[in-house]
Amino acid sequence: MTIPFDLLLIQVINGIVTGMILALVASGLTLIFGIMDVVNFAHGELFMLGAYLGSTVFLTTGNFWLALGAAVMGIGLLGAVIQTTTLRPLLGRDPLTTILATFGLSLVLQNYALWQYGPVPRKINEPITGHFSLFYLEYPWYRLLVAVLSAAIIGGLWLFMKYGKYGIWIRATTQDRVMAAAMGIPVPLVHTVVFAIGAAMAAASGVLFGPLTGVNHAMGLDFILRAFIVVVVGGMGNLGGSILAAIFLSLLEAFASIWVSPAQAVIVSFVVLILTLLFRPTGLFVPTPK
Amino acid sequence: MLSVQNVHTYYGKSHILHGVSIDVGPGEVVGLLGRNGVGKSTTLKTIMGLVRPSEGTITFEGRSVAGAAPYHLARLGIAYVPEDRRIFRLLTVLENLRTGLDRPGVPPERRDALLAKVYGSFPVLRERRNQAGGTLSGGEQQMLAIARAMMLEPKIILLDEPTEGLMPRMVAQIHEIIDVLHGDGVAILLVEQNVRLTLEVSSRVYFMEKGVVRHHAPAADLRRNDAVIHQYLGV
Amino acid sequence: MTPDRLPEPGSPHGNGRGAVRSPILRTEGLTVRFGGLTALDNVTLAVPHGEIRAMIGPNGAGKSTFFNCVTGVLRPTSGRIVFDGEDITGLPPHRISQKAIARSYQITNILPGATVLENVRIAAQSRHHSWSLVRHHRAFVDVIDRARAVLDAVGLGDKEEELAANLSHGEQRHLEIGIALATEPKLLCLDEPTAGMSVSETRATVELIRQIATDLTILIVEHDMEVVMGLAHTITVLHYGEVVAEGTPAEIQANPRVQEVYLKT
Amino acid sequence: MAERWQGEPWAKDIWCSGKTTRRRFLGLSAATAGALGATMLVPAPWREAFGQAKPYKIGIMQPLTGVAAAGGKTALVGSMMAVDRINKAGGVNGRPLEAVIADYESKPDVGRRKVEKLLVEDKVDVAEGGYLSNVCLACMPVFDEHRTVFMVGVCLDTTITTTKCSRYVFRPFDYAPAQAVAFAHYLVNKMGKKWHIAYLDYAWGQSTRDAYVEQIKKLGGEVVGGTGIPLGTADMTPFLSKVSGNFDGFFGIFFGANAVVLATQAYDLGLTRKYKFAGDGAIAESTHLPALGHKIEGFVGINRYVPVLDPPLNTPHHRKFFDEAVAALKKIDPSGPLPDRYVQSNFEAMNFLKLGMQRSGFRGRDDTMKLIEALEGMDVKESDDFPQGDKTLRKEDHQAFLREFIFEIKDNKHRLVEVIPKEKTVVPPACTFSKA
Amino acid sequence: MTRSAAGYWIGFAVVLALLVVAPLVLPEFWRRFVTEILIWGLLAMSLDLLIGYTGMVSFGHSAFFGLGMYGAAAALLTVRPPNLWLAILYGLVGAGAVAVFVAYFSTRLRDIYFAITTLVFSQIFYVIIFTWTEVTGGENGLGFSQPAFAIPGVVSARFTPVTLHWFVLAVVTVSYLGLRRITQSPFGMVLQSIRENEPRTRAIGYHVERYKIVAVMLSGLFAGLAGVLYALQNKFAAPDFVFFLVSGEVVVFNVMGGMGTLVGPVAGAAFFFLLRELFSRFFTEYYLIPVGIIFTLMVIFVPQGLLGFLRRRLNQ
Repeated sequence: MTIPFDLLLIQVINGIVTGMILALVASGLTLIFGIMDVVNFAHGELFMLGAYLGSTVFLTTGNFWLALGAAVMGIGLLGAVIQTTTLRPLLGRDPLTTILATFGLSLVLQNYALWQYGPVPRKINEPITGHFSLFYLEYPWYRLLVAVLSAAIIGGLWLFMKYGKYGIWIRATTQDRVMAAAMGIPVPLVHTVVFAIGAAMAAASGVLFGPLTGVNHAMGLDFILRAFIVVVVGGMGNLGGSILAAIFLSLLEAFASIWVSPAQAVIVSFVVLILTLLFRPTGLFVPTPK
Repeated sequence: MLSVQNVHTYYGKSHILHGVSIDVGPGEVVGLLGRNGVGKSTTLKTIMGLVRPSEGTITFEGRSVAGAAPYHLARLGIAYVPEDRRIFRLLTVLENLRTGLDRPGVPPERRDALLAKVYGSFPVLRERRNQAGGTLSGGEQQMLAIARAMMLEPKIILLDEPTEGLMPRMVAQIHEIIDVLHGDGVAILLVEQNVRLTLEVSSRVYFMEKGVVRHHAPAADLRRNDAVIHQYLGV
Repeated sequence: MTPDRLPEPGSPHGNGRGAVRSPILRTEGLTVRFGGLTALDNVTLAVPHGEIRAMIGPNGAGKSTFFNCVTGVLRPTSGRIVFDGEDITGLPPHRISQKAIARSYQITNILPGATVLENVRIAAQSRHHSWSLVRHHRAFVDVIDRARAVLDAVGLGDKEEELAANLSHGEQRHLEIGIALATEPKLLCLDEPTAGMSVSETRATVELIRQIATDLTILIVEHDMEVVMGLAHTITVLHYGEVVAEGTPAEIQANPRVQEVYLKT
Repeated sequence: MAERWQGEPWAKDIWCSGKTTRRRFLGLSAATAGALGATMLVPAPWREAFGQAKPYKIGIMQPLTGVAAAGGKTALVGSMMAVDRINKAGGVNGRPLEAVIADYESKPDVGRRKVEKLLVEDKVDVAEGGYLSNVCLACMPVFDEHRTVFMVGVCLDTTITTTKCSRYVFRPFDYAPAQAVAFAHYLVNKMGKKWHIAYLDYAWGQSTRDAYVEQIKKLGGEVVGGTGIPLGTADMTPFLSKVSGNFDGFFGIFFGANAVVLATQAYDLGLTRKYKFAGDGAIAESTHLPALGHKIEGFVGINRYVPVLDPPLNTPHHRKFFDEAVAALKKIDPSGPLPDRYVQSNFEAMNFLKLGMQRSGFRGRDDTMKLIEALEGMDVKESDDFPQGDKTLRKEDHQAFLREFIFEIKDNKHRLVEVIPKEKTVVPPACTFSKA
Repeated sequence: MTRSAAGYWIGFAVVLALLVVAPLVLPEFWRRFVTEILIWGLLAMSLDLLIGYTGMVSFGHSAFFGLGMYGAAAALLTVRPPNLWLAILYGLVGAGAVAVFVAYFSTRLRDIYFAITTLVFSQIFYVIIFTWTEVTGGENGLGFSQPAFAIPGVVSARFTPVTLHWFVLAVVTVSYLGLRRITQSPFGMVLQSIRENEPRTRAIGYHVERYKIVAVMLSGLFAGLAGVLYALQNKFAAPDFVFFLVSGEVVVFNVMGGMGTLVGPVAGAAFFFLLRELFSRFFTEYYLIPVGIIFTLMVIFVPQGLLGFLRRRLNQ
């Protein structure tokens, strides 16, 4: 079989773009898990609500960046409310209960969106509309912008986590909640803030993704399973691992789709996940700790 | 300043502390000796709010603090250096220090001064400030743990076996730092296995056995007469 | 150096039961390293049949590591463990258990949600009928009889219907020993059996261990010197993963090196 | 990875101070629940009393929650418009219609249960609705069992009136084979000979693809490639990037949110500018146009209904329907979408039932056979009841044939290109009813 | 027999009697509703063997349930005339084969990793079934006719809703008694010991992995049986039942009803079904919002599940 080099290159770009958005969703998820042991089943709904909020702001102002900012703030706030009302009472309980509680929340949020926004899919226009030619395709600049923006947001998070005062608090809490508290870090507040950040990142990816797919009430569902897979393959709670895993899995699926049918391409990523779990249960991209 | 009265603590069903009473005055260094597993570490954890006492009172500067959240106690001026050090392994040395330094209400000059002071006491930490905590040697980790506690500018430090597993040279350094802290007027509640060190730095010593304080004496007396020590610690 | 030419360190003192017996447990050059840290350094020892052997040493001396190697939780970096003439190095815990080595844990490690009888019964059952799916477990009278016998032996005969979680700490520690005993071991490894006990509970436990030792070999790690001195036939002192002394309680008490290790003076 | 701190027994007690108190929490939730409840209990406008006459109970099943909720809600608008209109006009045989609505959460097992509830508990006289083909298929045996007529409002799968047809089930709108027959000549003769088909890779997409492949070939065209895309693929670009080569037109078989994704991303990759873009009309459903914007410009599709008021749809019947539908849709979606084929087919399905009930003198479920006989072969004319146009409900397979509209999207609006009369859409029946 | 045991059997007999009489007195819809709850209850009960007794949370039970369903479909579509017992056999073989496969890999992992592995396996089966239209009917699933209840030479009768209910009730009751006995057998004791304390169980000489594999297989078989019953009642099989959200619902039944009680999950299923059914009658479109709120509140305030909650109340 000849290797279609043009297609190969296109799929590299596709894999990276899809991977970066996925990484943005997954990094919120993994941040929340890493710090609170909360498997947030409602993450897809926060993604969806972010897109809706973005589309509403976009509709009234016509400004993409304003929409992005409003969605991030609004959903971040919602995240803080959800954390304090629903998840804080569950702290220290089996992670299973957090899955179930957030499952209940996802029911509420999804149906709320349907009720509030109605059945017609919404739109957010991309801020740049041009394209460049890539072999036989015209490739939209916006897709690259999405990748860059996702990278920038993740990078911003990384910088915040690396150098920011609260970033250090968060990382300290991730590693050792008890010692962090003993060092005077207000751990409950850190939890709320982290959940808010995770929710805000979901919202940001929702807005960024909006122009690519339109906005509808079920868009979270398509994303959430893939995001979970990414989080597991990357190592639960491992931010860097999630990013690498998101790109890795997206590239894998993009390449697989060259040779096998799309459905089989999906199975490929499932199989990778199972192999990862069996042989590197802490994730593909971290050394197994002693 | 710190007063623990008749504290009982359980881990689940097992009764660990059977009524412990300890007092530490301002700026005083107090030793807590006893064999493994008699409840010394639990006493410190109970004071720090990491375990909730089922009975008894703990007051700090006249304020009742039994059952308060640990981060609250830390802000009040109690610092804790746990037995296994529990430094943040993936954070760099500087970041470890910043967990205690980045409190609200610490002006930049004060921060710099605090850092400079710690770096002065532990030059090795300055050298390694950008290295991950987990890569430090045991002794360096111990220094980091103490330095990190100092960042809180505490009024009292709870030190849990700081010399455990350290080389003699390091032990000497710990000794020095305790003296420095003492000189600064910081009170210390020291849990140790190293009897000699404890006697040298402490003004008073408590002996624990099976979850209760069995004996209590000025360190000076014990230095003269080691019968008590052999009774509670020897083979 | 071939294993059989190794000198057997220490001399088995029988506490009045004197005769020299063949070792039931032997380790040869047992070494465990975690990264750069050597937790056990070339530990060679032999425990004769029927002995109560205590291992002491300050924190971090390697006692628990030694225990974990013998009971299969850890695989040694090098060296061999021979039990009853058979090389058991690196076998998984359930295989070790089936070779008749049982252990109790430093932190109470029972089935908290089950009754006392059930805790012991499940251990007794591990030797018989454990794959039976169809009959009620109460139908296996032999297992229950064995469990009751063990409970009587550890003094919990009247508490069999209590939930294990509701026992006092001392009773839980006895149950812990009972679970180990119920697996019909030849070697019983006790990890700090009196940890966290009051003085009277400690005494009762010492008495219990002395009783069950009549037809068992016992390896015990303990900090309470009263317990160790009162129970052990032979004491091995570990420090930084190495054996620094071995001998009778009296010999150990007189050993200046041991005093040094203990008081760090 | 977070340290496994829960393992430490003393960690359990630490976190008491930050807890939300139970009372505060309950207060908050009660307030939220109250607010939600109040808005939801507002009585629906159509549940009004209607004299003393015993109403006909019409069971309506739609997916109002879950993945297909968007479509289900517009479909419901069509049904309820018809019910309201019928009731305002004095009902059927002097009796009002009472709609009993069941939401099946987009799941077949729930659908099955809800249909049983409609038939057994609510004792509805007839049923209408559908939307998801798999749910329609799962429920068809229940209608057989309870001998009740089910007028499908939306269910696309071909087999409903072919291999799995039922005496009790009617489909008063088109299906893929008819659309393919109607559309193929335009595709091949006016757009291009060589086609690449992208389709949703599951039963409906596959069978529709087969229908088009067959018709295009029959007319001398050629299908040079196919790209199946799994249902619910959030980002189709990796699959669409493979679409290349020498062909004239790119044909899409998608519906709902998937269609929006396809059209957006095919445009983004330049496919719909490089190739002619055609497909199932569901891609450019009027409810999708706001979300698609300029990206759907130039799309050529076929549909049984397009919301235009140009000839031949410039009839007073259609204008009336159009205005009413716009008003009704505004109520469920503030963005005010134009009616789509789901509104239309459910509206007409209900009117077919009305007509059947009138003609057969239907009094209740005991008269089901009479109703079936009245509906079989029923010919209806363009009217207020059937604003879409004339249609025939074929006796042999209960499949309707109606005129089809080939349209193009221009300035984000439908523009009629060609109208295919219903006679030109007919495909032979392929159904044998089991003995009822 | 102790007093509590007598009480148990009296309670059991009363509930059983009520369920036997139910189809005769209930209106038709509720009759079928009860039958369906029993089937979902069996599925939930099968999962309880893992969640409640072994401490393993499986999110892959939809695969076993679905394969049982498709197994039955295979028998009912290929063999003429459709044979009830063959349907059960095929269903069990289908679910069992999948269970062995899944168990072999997933039991090497613990906690959330086990849960995710089982979830991913069920998604693999879902994708295969969903896209392999020629064999499985794809999204539309498979429809088939109900076999008659026939014991050669003894009886042969078509199922009516009432007799089907009794048949389902019989199968579920026997399964319940079987599962109950399994949980009380020495083997079941080992499972509970694993749940309580896995390392300790290993240390007293049990090959824990092997027990887990058998537990997953048994659980899968009962889940498959539930799938067969569902196919019998509803005469269709659909890929939706293999989708992971179904597994999620079954976990929900367990948690809501009370894990480790076998009866609890059935109560959980009944509660959840009733809750949805009743709310859907009041709020036609948005009933999932109050359902979601009630559900979340229950997770927070009734962590021990309905049965645990009732038990605590009764003990007070």
